[in-house]
Amino acid sequence: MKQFDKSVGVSSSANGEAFEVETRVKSNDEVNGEYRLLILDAPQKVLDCQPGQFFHLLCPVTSQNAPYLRRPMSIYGFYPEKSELHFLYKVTGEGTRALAELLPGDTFNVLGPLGKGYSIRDDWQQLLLVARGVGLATLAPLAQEAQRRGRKLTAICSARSPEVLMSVELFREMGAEVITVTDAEGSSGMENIKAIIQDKIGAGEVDALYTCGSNRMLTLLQEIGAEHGIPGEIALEQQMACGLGMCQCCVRSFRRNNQIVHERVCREGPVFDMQEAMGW
Amino acid sequence: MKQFDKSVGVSSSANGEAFEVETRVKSNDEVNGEYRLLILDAPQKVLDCQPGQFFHLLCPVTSQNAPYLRRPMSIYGFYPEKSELHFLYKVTGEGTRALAELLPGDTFNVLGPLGKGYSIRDDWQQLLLVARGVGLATLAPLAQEAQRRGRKLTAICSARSPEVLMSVELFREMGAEVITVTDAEGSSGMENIKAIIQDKIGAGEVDALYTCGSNRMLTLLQEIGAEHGIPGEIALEQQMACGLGMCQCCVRSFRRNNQIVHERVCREGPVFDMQEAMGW
Amino acid sequence: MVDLTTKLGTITLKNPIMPASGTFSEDLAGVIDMNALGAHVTKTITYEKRGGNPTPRVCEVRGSMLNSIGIPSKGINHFIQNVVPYYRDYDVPLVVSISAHNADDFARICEAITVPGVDAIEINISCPNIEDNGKAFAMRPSSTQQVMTKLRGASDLPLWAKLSPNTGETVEVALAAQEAGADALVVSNTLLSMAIDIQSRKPKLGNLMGGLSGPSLKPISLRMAYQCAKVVDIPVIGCGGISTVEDVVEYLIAGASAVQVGTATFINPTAMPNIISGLEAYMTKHGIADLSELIGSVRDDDAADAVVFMETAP
Amino acid sequence: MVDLTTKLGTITLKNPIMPASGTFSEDLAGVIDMNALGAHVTKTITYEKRGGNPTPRVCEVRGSMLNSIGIPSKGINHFIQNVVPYYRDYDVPLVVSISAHNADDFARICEAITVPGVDAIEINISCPNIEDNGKAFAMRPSSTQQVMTKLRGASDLPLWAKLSPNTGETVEVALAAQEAGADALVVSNTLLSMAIDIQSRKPKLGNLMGGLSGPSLKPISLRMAYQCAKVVDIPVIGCGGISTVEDVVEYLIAGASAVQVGTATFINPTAMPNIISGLEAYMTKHGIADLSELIGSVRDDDAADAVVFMETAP
Ligand SMILES: Cc1cc2nc3c(=O)[nH]c(=O)nc-3n(C[C@H](O)[C@H](O)[C@H](O)COP(=O)(O)OP(=O)(O)OC[C@H]3O[C@@H](n4cnc5c(N)ncnc54)[C@H](O)[C@@H]3O)c2cc1C
Ligand SMILES: Cc1cc2nc3c(=O)[nH]c(=O)nc-3n(C[C@H](O)[C@H](O)[C@H](O)COP(=O)(O)OP(=O)(O)OC[C@H]3O[C@@H](n4cnc5c(N)ncnc54)[C@H](O)[C@@H]3O)c2cc1C
Ligand SMILES: Cc1cc2nc3c(=O)[nH]c(=O)nc-3n(C[C@H](O)[C@H](O)[C@H](O)COP(=O)(O)O)c2cc1C
Ligand SMILES: Cc1cc2nc3c(=O)[nH]c(=O)nc-3n(C[C@H](O)[C@H](O)[C@H](O)COP(=O)(O)O)c2cc1C
Ligand code: FES
Ligand code: FES
Repeated sequence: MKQFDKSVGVSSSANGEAFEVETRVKSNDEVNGEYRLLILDAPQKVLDCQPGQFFHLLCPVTSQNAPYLRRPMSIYGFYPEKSELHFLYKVTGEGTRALAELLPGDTFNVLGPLGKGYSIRDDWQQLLLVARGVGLATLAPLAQEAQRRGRKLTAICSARSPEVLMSVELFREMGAEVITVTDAEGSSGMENIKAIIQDKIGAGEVDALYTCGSNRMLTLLQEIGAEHGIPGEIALEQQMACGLGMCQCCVRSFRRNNQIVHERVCREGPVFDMQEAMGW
Repeated sequence: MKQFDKSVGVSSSANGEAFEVETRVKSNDEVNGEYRLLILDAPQKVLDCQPGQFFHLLCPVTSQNAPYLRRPMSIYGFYPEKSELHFLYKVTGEGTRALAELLPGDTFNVLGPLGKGYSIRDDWQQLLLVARGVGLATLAPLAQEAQRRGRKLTAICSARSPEVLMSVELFREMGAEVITVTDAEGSSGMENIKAIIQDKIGAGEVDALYTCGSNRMLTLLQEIGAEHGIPGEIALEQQMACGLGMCQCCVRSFRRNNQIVHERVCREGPVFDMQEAMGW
Repeated sequence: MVDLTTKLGTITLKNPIMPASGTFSEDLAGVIDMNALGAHVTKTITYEKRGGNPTPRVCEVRGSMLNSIGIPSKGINHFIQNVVPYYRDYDVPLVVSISAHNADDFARICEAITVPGVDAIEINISCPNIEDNGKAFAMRPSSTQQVMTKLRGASDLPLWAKLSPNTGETVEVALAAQEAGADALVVSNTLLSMAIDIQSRKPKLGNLMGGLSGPSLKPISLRMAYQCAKVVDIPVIGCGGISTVEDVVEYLIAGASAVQVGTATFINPTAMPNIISGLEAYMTKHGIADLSELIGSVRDDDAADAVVFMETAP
Repeated sequence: MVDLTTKLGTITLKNPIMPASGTFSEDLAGVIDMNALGAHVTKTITYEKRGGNPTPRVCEVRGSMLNSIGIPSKGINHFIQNVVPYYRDYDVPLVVSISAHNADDFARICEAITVPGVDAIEINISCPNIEDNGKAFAMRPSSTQQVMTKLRGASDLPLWAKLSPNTGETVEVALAAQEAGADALVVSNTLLSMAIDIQSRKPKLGNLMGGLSGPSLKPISLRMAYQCAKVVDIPVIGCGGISTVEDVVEYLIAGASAVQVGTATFINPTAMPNIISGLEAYMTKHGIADLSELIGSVRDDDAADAVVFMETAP
């Protein structure tokens, strides 16, 4: 008979086990006009995370907002030494509006860590990531991990304008080279980003590509990756209910061995092989 | 064509018009272990009330409590001069638990004043009321009105024990004679209350009887009233949805002209003729 | 200026918002401007006097309510003498809801209520509280067709058939009602439900079961309104769980030409006038000049894969 | 000590709490102790491999959710080789949910799944996402009887028929299932619903319509569980909107012998174990030694006039 040894407390949360835990809000402040940073005091057992994993958040019910399902959020930072778990989020709908109402001291129920994060293969010494908007939230912990493992990282950070560029300092602190591109400066177009990446590749400075989210970026990186034989990974999003792999609502299509397969973003993902991912 | 003149602001809320208004919580404190007093800062237009009328309260939705329908509450006090509206309530279920969470400064939506209150006929010079528990909330404004009109009032206040007797001071301030009876002292039985009332009647000190709520008290007062030919009124309770007379959920049965009729507690009541009211 | 008028066959409403039968009466005039409404719809009446169901007649369930009011009715004469004249003073079409136990009785009241001052008749063939165990004509296409045909012969006024969610044959019932001459469909009435007080172990309604209304009903009756609007040519009037402007817009997009607001009025008696002004503001903000730009505009041919990626959001 | 065991025909569960099909899988073992549950109920499978519906497959509605997952299935062979053995390691009965498009296919998978390790078969004749326009066998007594009769011949395992709320004939369908040899009824599946995104005007589900589950469904399926328990002799398993101990007690009082917890597990993956310990605490507190003191104890003969007067409250 299978034994349930959760109570023993030796299980690592990055090993496929997840926990539903109450955390306490330390702060929940605006980062710039559009994003907020939520810092939680969280139990150690949920702080053994991989970059790219996510938590499923039980947003509070208030008189203004009554979200029902949990909301998936990438781990923006996990700091076992400070018992801290960070999320960077954009207020868009009912759930994130409710999140924005959380005050320091409030208790807050989270489920995680969940999913499969980014991998950094031994031969991937020079990493390049492209991030925009809350995509930064997903990719930030990768920079930390790269630093921990002594890999070189280049981060292309994109935003509407220089003022709303986020996390540039964070990436620099992690020892990354940061290249910023913005709509306002006309530097964030796909053509320019392509040129930047191809320069880097030409200089032999890219072993793997990372990104998350957008279709256009996926197409661009797939193209570049295929052309130069450079592998990569992408984190995808999909509507979720359970977040654990039970309900099968979060599937996306992937090309693998000349077949189209469906995989669950919450379980087989959210990080997938860049070339297998399909546009939508 | 009918004209809607609510905006003119001359309408009196005791004339059958009711208002859905936002109020502000001034305080919401425990009175004794079981009851709370809610004091609202309310607009003048809802403060033209009759004793025995009620408001229909939109209890807040919190993460702990999600009441849906409004909750009816008797007016415990209305003070146009201070813009105050008072409710005395007992925390019993989801709605009143949510009420108890209201903090000073919160906005709070109320609908009222509603229903038909107690009447004090010109020849009712000496009034006697019997109240227990939150029944006090319903009957307290009657004392104020009696004082305003210079009538003599005797209040029999019943409770489990002397410690939880409420509003005795309030009644005394309104010039009422207060007789207290409690379970703990063994004085709150129907027989004793009957004896007290019959003494008063014997002394020619009772022109009308008032009470609210309980079946046993109704039966007792109906009996005494019939025996001595003394009229009376009772405030009744019933589950409510609209509070305005539209849904017909709040009916009770009454004996009138040898027929049984149904009347709406929210519209024809909550105050009814004592002899017409039927036990349940 | 946006145009809020909507046409329901021969009747034009100044706006698409009207009360749902049983959640509205003259009493509301004490709180709102009755002239603001698109139509007045009265509580279902029967020919004879009727008492209604035992109390308690309502209870609360998570975020919604149940009722087993039944149809207490003072009878048609009282209604014609007292209620119809009351509404004549307003510049708003009067819709009278009627019910009966069989087709003949239905025809009798339908004919009797065809009087000046009444602009349309709503046929309540869907009340879960009047028939045995919640059964109603609108549960089957055959019984719907039978009773609606009788009614069609009994009055020249527009007949609105009010459908029931207590059926697996929404589309068939809608078609049967249209076939038999209904001028519009009201979609829908309440859904048979139950709640038990676990302390006393008694059902929370005196009548044991009752109808679910309020927000919980919305996805169900919205689905029905959509299904009906797809198959019939007569106007569909959406009803169920509407409490905000967004709810109204959702029903219009699904294919409803107008909507009825029920339980929301119990929570906020000013709900209907607020929704009317809110709808005007919504249309202005989104550059929608006319309700017809909304009605039936659902993009049901390309629904799949609509997830918006945060990262590409502006 | 209270006794939480409950008997469903020949199967005895250590407690009345089990997951609802489609809301549970091996993945939950990463969060809860799977041995705590009364039974394990797997996602509906079909004989052949199937893809499921287009995304988005879920959306949120006020306080509840819709899904149009459909039945993506890796086929019966994969299931027998990989899933059945997985559950054999637990000391908990395994209930396998199956579906098919017609009675013959249903019988085929029913026979094929009658293998060691499977303790009961749940017959999903009520999925609103697999048939055209949400139609399902359990919408009519005749189709229920026909398919259940076929299935009865195909397996000796206990057969649990899962009913649908998308019908006006709950009682008739329940009787038909019993007549045809069902060993228990699961009441009920999701209710066909819809939601539209008013910005994009697209249905929120890729499949346009889907099933309502969660708290909004509770009063409806509770009513069905009550109706069924009144008329059948086989056990009724309540399902719909259960998320608290109080919900479970309400279903038991209504007549259910056990319950299934679905959507609540999405909100709180620890919901089921929490409910089990909470139920034990509830029974201890209220001096209820045995579930049989609750099951079917509804006082439906004297429901009327239950208002408690505040003033007489202690
Ligand atoms: C693995 C993963 C990681 C994510 N990480 C972040 C992050 O770090 N920061 C951040 O701001 N956002 C992130 N998102 C997106 C975030 O989940 C949505 O913005 C959020 O759920 C929106 O909820 P809402 O109620 O505010 O918006 P609404 O639009 O009202 O949401 C309605 C429903 O749609 C779902 N939904 C809406 N947008 C998305 C989306 N893009 N992906 C999945 N479901 C969605 C919601 O969960 C909810 O169920 C992530 C999504 C996924 C899948
Ligand atoms: C005209 C009137 C005046 C009242 N005045 C007062 C007052 O001044 N102070 C006070 O403490 N209570 C008063 N009550 C009772 C008060 O309305 C209920 O205690 C309250 O509604 C309970 O709500 P709940 O959610 O806390 O309890 P729950 O028991 O969870 O309520 C469930 C449902 O039952 C209804 N309900 C429960 N008890 C009653 C009741 N006794 N009468 C009517 N509906 C009820 C609720 O409104 C709600 O819809 C009055 C009732 C009426 C009808
Ligand atoms: C208290 C109450 C009484 C009702 N009475 C009637 C009625 O007499 N006739 C009728 O056709 N519908 C009646 N209904 C149903 C409503 O008209 C409406 O169809 C239903 O409540 C769904 O709309 P809602 O969710 O906006 O309330 C009643 C509903 C409630 C809540
Ligand atoms: C995402 C999801 C998938 C479901 N899949 C199935 C299924 O495959 N087979 C089935 O019989 N019921 C399925 N159901 C219905 C549930 O088993 C259950 O009957 C329903 O959700 C009501 O219970 P709840 O309100 O507790 O969720 C599914 C429900 C959900 C939410
Ligand atoms: S969210 Fe349920 S399987 Fe992914
Ligand atoms: S509460 Fe609606 S009529 Fe009294």
